[in-house]
Amino acid sequence: MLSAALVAILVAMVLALARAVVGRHLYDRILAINVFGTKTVLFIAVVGFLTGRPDFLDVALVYALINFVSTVAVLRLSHYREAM
Amino acid sequence: MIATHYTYWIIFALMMIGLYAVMSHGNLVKKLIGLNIFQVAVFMFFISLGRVDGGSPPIITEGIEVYSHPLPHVLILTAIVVGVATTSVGVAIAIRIYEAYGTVEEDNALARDAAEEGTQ
Amino acid sequence: MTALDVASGVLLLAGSLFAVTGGIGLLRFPDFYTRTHAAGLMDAAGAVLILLGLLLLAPDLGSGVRLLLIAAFLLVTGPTATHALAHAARNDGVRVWAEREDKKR
Amino acid sequence: MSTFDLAEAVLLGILIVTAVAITRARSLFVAAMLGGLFSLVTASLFVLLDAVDVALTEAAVGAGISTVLFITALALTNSREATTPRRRVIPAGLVAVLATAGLVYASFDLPGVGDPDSPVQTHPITDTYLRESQEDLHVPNTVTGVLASYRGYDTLGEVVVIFTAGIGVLLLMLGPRRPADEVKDRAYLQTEYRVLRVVSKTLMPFILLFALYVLLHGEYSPGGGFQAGVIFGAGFILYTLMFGLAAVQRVLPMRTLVVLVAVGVLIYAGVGVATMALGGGFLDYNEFNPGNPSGGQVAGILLIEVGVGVTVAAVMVAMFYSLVRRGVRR
Repeated sequence: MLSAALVAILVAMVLALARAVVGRHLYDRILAINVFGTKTVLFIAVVGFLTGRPDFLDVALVYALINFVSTVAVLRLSHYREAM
Repeated sequence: MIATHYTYWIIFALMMIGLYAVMSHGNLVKKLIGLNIFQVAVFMFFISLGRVDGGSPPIITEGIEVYSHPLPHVLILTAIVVGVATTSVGVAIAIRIYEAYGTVEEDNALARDAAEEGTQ
Repeated sequence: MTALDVASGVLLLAGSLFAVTGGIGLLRFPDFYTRTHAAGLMDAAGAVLILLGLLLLAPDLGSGVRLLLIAAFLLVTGPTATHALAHAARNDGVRVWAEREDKKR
Repeated sequence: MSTFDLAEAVLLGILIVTAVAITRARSLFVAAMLGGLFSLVTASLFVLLDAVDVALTEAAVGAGISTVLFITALALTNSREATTPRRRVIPAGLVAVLATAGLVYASFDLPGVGDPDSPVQTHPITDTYLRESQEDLHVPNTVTGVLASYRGYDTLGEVVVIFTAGIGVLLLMLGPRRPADEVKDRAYLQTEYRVLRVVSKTLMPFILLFALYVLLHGEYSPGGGFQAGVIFGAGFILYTLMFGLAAVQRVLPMRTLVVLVAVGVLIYAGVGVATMALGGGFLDYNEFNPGNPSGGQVAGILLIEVGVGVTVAAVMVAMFYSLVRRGVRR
């Protein structure tokens, strides 16, 4: 089941990447990158369980935090002049 | 051959995509982004050298015998942080160039230099 | 195969389903706001289900706590980010999709 | 083909697509954002390649700090790029293709990825780092052990480079500040993005606490000074983004940061001097506890990791401050 979940996460990553590259609008790209970040968190958690080393979960935790920081940063700095 | 070496080839291709961005684009910020791609590809090359089949991350735990080599990890770990520090020096210089020339395009800045030399 | 394995397998599969459908929605929906819908809901649901599935397999307390923390962070940050994005897009004047426009093209 | 091989192949493919998209994007804003995605993918690859510590750093640096740096820079310069003239594309493309071909040809002499008989794995130092380190240091995370103890000199050099780069950015950005009237009043900030602000404020203590955990637990799990410093910096960047520079400067003024940049390096070098004063060599931590050398090692490693963390965090935050408060001289 873990392998199936890993494959599903990879498929979702590719779909999110396609949206990030195609874009259309800036916000579409930010959204896609946010989704991609969530998928990376899951990817690392699942890989950790597949290899039997839960040491990886710290890495996934950092991703969950940093992904939010970078989404907020891109969002705020796209209106930089009025932002700060 | 393909199964064991294709990782290297993709990493080399990434390096060269980064190099291409540095060489072909006139925009200084874009050059820095290209340089970043190149840098990350080099990091991946190092890490892939330390990898061993059936290995585990080099955090010693009971019951695990095979570990990947920690030395590339150490080198790259510090290199990543040094990399972002030096990149930010590059970014700061690009900002100063923009303030002085009104552009971050290499060609425009050089053309302005040439024009100023001509008038003197 | 114990009941725990079965339960975690079901959760993982459900999470995978959500993750993939969320991805398809992100790619196929016609405008930004509908895509927010796919990304915001499916992403959070898929992530939490997969993490719960992993939680049932957790070997020790430490990794269980970490998984719960990750799930909590994702559950808080994901919807917040999509909310803020939709808010910003609306302020920025991103148009809502209407079927008529689509047919004209 | 195992699931891992599949995952590796897919991620490498994603990297190529992203890299090409970055070079092709005319909007630098988009290029910087895709750069963030690029480093998320590389970080996942690092996990697959067993480098969890590196993945931790790359995630925080690549996806967090360098994306923020580039985007802040774009706000101060121009976010659109001129079209690349053909006279530059052809020679650059030619060089890139030829160099790739040369490198691929050279790679035939490399041992395959994961080959257990490669020179890297059979070198005697591998055994020193993986087995003997457990008797010398008693630090399960060999990456931290090698970084802080066996290669302590090297790491001191790296910290000094970061210190120098930080000072360089501060000096380059010394000039004009943004006038106060350009900064919108607090009332505006309070009404916009209320949800985002509340969530950021709630997350802030968790980020800082987690940075501390990464710093102090780095001997037993992935982590250490570099990673902790970067996570700490990302936390302050988040706070600055949501509450403005004035608010964050009340907690951590620029003047304190400049001092902290130096304090970290001094802690590191000071540990070296202290071990010399105790009669050992420079950075010879055994001297801290001659009766129990590995206890001394653990203490020494922790001390210098704190030094590294202080410098890295201070440099990251100081660089961000100086870019944000930069005024445009036009």
